[in-house]
Amino acid sequence: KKSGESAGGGEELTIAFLPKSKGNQYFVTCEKGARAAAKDLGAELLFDGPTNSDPAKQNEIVENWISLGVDVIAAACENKDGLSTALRKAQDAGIKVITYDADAQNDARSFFVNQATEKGIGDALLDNAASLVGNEGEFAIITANLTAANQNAWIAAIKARQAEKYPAMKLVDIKPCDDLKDKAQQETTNLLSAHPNLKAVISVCSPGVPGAAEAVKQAGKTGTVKVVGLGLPSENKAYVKEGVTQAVILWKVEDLGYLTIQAAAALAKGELKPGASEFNAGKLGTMKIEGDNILLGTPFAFTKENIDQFDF
Amino acid sequence: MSGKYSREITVAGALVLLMVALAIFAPNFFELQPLLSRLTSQMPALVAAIGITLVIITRQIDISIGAQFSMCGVVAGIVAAAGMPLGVAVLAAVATGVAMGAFNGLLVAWLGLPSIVVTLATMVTWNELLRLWQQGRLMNLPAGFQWFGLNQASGQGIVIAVAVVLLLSAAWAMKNLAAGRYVYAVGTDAEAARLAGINPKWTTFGVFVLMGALAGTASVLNLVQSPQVQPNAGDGLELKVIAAAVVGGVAITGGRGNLWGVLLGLLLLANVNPALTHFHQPPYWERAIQGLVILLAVIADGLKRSKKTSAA
Amino acid sequence: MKPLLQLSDIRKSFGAVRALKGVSFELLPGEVHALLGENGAGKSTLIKVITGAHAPDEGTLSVGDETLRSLTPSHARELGIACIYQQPALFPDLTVSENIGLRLKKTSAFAKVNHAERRAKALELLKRIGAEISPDAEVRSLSMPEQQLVEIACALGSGARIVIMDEPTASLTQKEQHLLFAVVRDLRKNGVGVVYISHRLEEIFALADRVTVLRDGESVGTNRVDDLDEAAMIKLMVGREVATLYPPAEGQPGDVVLSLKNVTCAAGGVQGVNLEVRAGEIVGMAGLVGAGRTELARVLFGITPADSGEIALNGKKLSISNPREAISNGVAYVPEDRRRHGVILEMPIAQNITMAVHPVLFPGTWLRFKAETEMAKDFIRDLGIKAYGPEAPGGSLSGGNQQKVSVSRWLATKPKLLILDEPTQGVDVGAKSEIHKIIRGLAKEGLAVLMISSDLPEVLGMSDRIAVMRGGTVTSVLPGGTDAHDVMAAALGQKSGKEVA
Amino acid sequence: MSSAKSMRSLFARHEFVLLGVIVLELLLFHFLGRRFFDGSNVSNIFRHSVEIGLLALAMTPVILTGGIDLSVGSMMGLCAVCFGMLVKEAGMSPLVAGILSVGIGTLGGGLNAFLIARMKLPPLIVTLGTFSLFRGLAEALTEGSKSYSGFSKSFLALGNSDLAGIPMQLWIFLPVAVGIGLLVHRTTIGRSFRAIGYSPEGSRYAGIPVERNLSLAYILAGAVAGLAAVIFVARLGEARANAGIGYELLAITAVVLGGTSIFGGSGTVCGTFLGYLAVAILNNGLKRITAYDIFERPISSVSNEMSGMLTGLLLLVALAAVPVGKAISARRSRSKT
Ligand SMILES: Nc1ncnc2c1ncn2[C@@H]1O[C@H](COP(=O)(O)OP(=O)(O)OP(=O)(O)O)[C@@H](O)[C@H]1O
Ligand SMILES: Nc1ncnc2c1ncn2[C@@H]1O[C@H](COP(=O)(O)OP(=O)(O)OP(=O)(O)O)[C@@H](O)[C@H]1O
Ligand SMILES: [Mg+2]
Ligand SMILES: [Mg+2]
Repeated sequence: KKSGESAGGGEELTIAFLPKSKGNQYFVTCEKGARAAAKDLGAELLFDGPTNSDPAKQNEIVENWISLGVDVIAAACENKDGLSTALRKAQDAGIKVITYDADAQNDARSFFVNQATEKGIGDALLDNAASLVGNEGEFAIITANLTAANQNAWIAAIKARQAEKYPAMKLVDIKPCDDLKDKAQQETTNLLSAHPNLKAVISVCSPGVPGAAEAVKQAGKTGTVKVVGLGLPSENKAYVKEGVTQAVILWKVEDLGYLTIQAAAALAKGELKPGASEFNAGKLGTMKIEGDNILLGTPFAFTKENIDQFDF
Repeated sequence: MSGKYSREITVAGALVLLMVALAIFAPNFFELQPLLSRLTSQMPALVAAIGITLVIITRQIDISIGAQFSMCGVVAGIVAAAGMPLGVAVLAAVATGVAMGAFNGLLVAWLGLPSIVVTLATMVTWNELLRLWQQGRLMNLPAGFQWFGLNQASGQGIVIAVAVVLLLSAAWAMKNLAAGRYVYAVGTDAEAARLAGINPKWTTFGVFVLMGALAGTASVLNLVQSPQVQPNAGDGLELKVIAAAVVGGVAITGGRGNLWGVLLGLLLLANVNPALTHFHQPPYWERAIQGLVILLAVIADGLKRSKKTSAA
Repeated sequence: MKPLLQLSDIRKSFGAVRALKGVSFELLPGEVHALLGENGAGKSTLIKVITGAHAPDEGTLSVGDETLRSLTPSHARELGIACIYQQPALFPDLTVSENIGLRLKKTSAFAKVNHAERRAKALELLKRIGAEISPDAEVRSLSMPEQQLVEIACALGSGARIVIMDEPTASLTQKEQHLLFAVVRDLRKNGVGVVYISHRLEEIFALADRVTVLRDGESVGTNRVDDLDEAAMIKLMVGREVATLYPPAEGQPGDVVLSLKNVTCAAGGVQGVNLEVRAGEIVGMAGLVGAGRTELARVLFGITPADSGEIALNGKKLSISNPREAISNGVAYVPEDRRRHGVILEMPIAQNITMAVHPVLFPGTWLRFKAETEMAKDFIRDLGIKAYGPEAPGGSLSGGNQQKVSVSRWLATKPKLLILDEPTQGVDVGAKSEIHKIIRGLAKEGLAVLMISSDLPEVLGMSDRIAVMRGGTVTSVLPGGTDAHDVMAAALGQKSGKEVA
Repeated sequence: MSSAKSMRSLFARHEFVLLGVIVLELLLFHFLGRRFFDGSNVSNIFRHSVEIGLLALAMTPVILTGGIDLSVGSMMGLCAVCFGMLVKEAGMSPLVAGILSVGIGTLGGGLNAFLIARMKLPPLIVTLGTFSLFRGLAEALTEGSKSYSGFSKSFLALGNSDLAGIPMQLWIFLPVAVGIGLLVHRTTIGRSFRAIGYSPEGSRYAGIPVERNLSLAYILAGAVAGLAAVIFVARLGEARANAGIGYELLAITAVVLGGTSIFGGSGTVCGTFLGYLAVAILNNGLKRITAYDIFERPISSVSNEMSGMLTGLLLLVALAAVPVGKAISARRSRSKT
């Protein structure tokens, strides 16, 4: 079938790598890891993604790869249900599908390279915030868009965790920032005065963390209102060092890209089969598989003490 | 006389009403520091709104200003990151804006192309060029750039002062400078202006150039408000300021409007979102409310006009 | 004496229309030089060349010592040329003093405007011409004559050496006219050259020193006013005896087709109009500009529907609230502003001609191109429209032929009542008499015709009866043979004995 | 003079030039791209752009009347959300819900029509307002975050399967295209769109029902946006408030690129179709190019940015070509005499 003849014409494996969006340091870093893996494997890497929040663009790119006849697609899904439709089509065309970062529906892919479970991320964020505020008080969340699927999943996990473990904490508001740092800053400024008892801001999107931090800093509430969030060390270093942002939580993004490509290649070559419990991911060594989730490891909290050691 | 300023009075009334409601139900809105930050964060939009007001009074439109804003910000950021002094960065931003404005002006004034399509095309072109170039990375600015290297209070003071000075001098010039009157004359009737010895081409060109310069200035005022710049910082700015101008009573058919109305329109629209937050309402009504405000403003125009013609 | 202004062999065409075919002209200091010619003779075009609004295709201009191929408006102003245009070229959104200020001596673009000084200057100028207009009023709120006065103030204020006036009295009351004449004489005394355009011969006799007559884009000579009498002047203008110009009326008018009783439309300024038009009859409608004739036509055609009163067609009472209803009731209206309302210049003449008969010609909305072309060809032949074919766009035709297209559109609706508003405005002499023949022919076929015209000879020559409007109402209805003076007197609101019941 | 002929030949030339651009693109992508003419890729070109194509078609009458409709993309979002709610919450069949969505689009278009045709407000501002309003309503209805998925297979087939080797949505697109083409070029209504675009006052004086036909253009745009929303949901399998963001600008681009004057009056549906095709092919083809850009990145990995930028430039060139060409030919004829 199509997967037999690689798009390049030669024997080389063609791996297509789809980020949620391209204009974003997170996925740029992912791509770096992915390129390294492709080089190690001698595979061809196609990298393409939407430039803005057009939900149909991801489908378009996947379908383009289907007709191009790539061997394997590795995708991070902005629109979970939406992209699953296209990924199923890819599978029907004999293309192997793997997801990373943000999962599709189970039947639309073979494996999910899990940087951390939704629960894992939600728990880590809230646990961090809770410990900073002494397990009680009001907090608010900054998200990218109210429609963003995996951010909504994390928010759900945060809510569940709060109900279960931190009854004295209260989620007062959720604000979208359209993935714009400036908007996050304005939203946080409003939150700070609208909720004078606010103790913490949790940002589940990466531009939101520096945005929230800047607002807290300008309001003169450094230290009084804690900022935690998912973000890149490079974008938050200054705020973490100043003590505006207490913790930035993230996994090793470059490794995520690397691992994804390794897994995708193994899947395409038939080395990685459903039911496997571990596999060898090149320089990362042996990685654990739980069900159909390939685990990257637990998320990492960057703090004042360690943030200088990271350069992404 | 009161008829002449009826729009300003209506919008000011709505704004006052909103403020009174806030004062009663959410007095925290008026806490000094957040108020100041909120105000400062609207100053770039205000400066851009001065430009769009001139453009619309000339009976043109410029939807590329968001793209210009982003581009100028990135150029200034790069110049600053290269270690150049602040002044050079400002100059670079303004020069970039002037160049982009001159490009629009050339096509509109001398080739007689419709400004809406020209600026649609340049908007897309600049935005995509920027994405191609910057890939959406959040750019860290050198230390000492934020708040012009001063403390926050002085920085905010300068930002607000620059915007206010620009507003006042633009308002003064539009009323008292021959060139300012040319803008109104050309927007009212370009042919009559030509017969009166005014060169409509130079006037139109000049207004687009000024728009570019103001977009550049606005981007600098945005840049100094945080230690980072996002390459798509201007996304949606054009809609925001055009809406402010329309709500403020600037006639899309040219020749009518003043900056006080625009200032009020901007403040009204910009406070919808903070007000929702302070009333503890969900954020998803914001866009619908803004749409309604625009429609109400334009319907008010229509009713006023039909009353006038039936009275005549 | 050295001329202030000298034009030699100026030519100018607008597409196919040759507006000026080699005109020479000379203006001396301290003279009032009248420009005379029929509608469309090229007077306005000539002065637009002088003011720099149009660049001539050929020929040269000399102003003072400078000889030029063409001017720009600002250059003309620097040379001391000021103009009152026929269509006020004012800025409706700006105030009166602002409008005057913009036309005065040009300052640098970045100089400060002194509003107080401007206002004082405006006040002074308005006072000088005796206009009672507030300098702070927005021009859009002024009436047409008031706007005309502002134009005059603008021209006066610029301190020009050459002042051009294109039909300045067209919409003025007599009192305002006298003030204007005083201003003109004042200018002459100060050595200013005045170019004065008017259709009113008595004004020319009263004011002008010399007169240049334009006919069909050519100058037919310059004479001292004292050397000419009225008849000679008209002969120069039209090139033949007036009497033979108009086709004679024949037969007796039939039944009443249109009858108006107390028709009023506040929005249009039409008040209590009573009028009857019979089949086969041409009722000419005279009046000064702004008398409300066009407004009455717009009421009858449903563009600004009447508020009260009774409109009856063939004895049937009607309420006409939009043009479609007017059309389906057999009313047709050839509008005054041909370029804006009469013909869509960008569209082929075939499409222009069929535009008002869509529901009839294209039942079920489907276009039938063959039927359309056939219809267009018929009209092109019957009315003698000069065009290269039915697919020629309206804008490629000369004014007279455009007017024929406009008339064709309405004849296609097979109307009972045809309203013509300034049917020969801007139409050349040849086409004009053709249009007159067409109109008379239609009347002979039994059509009721209401013909609005500011061209007095036309009204006199064509009409079976003459209705005179003033201040939004029909003040008198005169019989066909009434002489010009009586019609004019009625239009101006002066008493006259010859009224018909 | 033969200015009619030269005008007509200009339009003929415009469409001809567009055709040339399209052929050039096809050749370029065939030689520089991978498996560009693969059957499934050719289907993809249409499948992925059909919604924009629909909006562009429906925008053509609006622009012909001298207006503009910025609200169609937001209308798509609103209709998509309503469709999802009707199917998933009210339990309607996709067919009924689809018809109702088109109905909602019609209503939204009716709001624009009322404000523009009846109240005579400027289209740019009215539709800027409804642009925000419709999107805002879509967001409010879903509280910003809800989305609807899990539609039946038979419905999803509308967006994802072929019939007789042709993508299913093309079977809807083509009749709509032909329908709008006939409406614009073969009926008195289309004739009146042009007349209104050239001269709204002149049209009124000619007894054309200006208000009615102007309304029709906006209502049609709304209805087609509703239809596009249903097709969009069928393709993605998910209905969310963010459907169709930015599509209004893409549609306007296609229309203007197709030679329709933004001032109204002149333009053809065929031109719009070609304009849309040129953009769709560009967007698809760049994804398949194997060459590298100046930053040493494979062009296929920056195809979206590239195609956006090239579309912008193409639009500028297409616009400037007319006046620049005129100026050059005027200069040439002047130097001859
Ligand atoms: N801008 C234009 N485009 C095309 N034709 C024009 C234009 N301006 C004038 N014309 C034509 O040129 C001819 C001369 O017009 P002009 O306005 O100079 O006449 P006029 O002598 O001033 O007539 P009137 O007494 O009616 O004012 C007319 O046939 C007119 O239709
Ligand atoms: N388009 C318009 N806008 C504003 N006022 C107008 C308009 N048309 C006419 N008027 C005003 O309405 C009044 C009646 O004008 P109308 O055109 O009916 O007069 P008329 O007798 O037909 O004169 P004309 O010889 O100019 O056709 C005038 O005072 C005029 O200033
Ligand atoms: Mg004239
Ligand atoms: Mg009239």
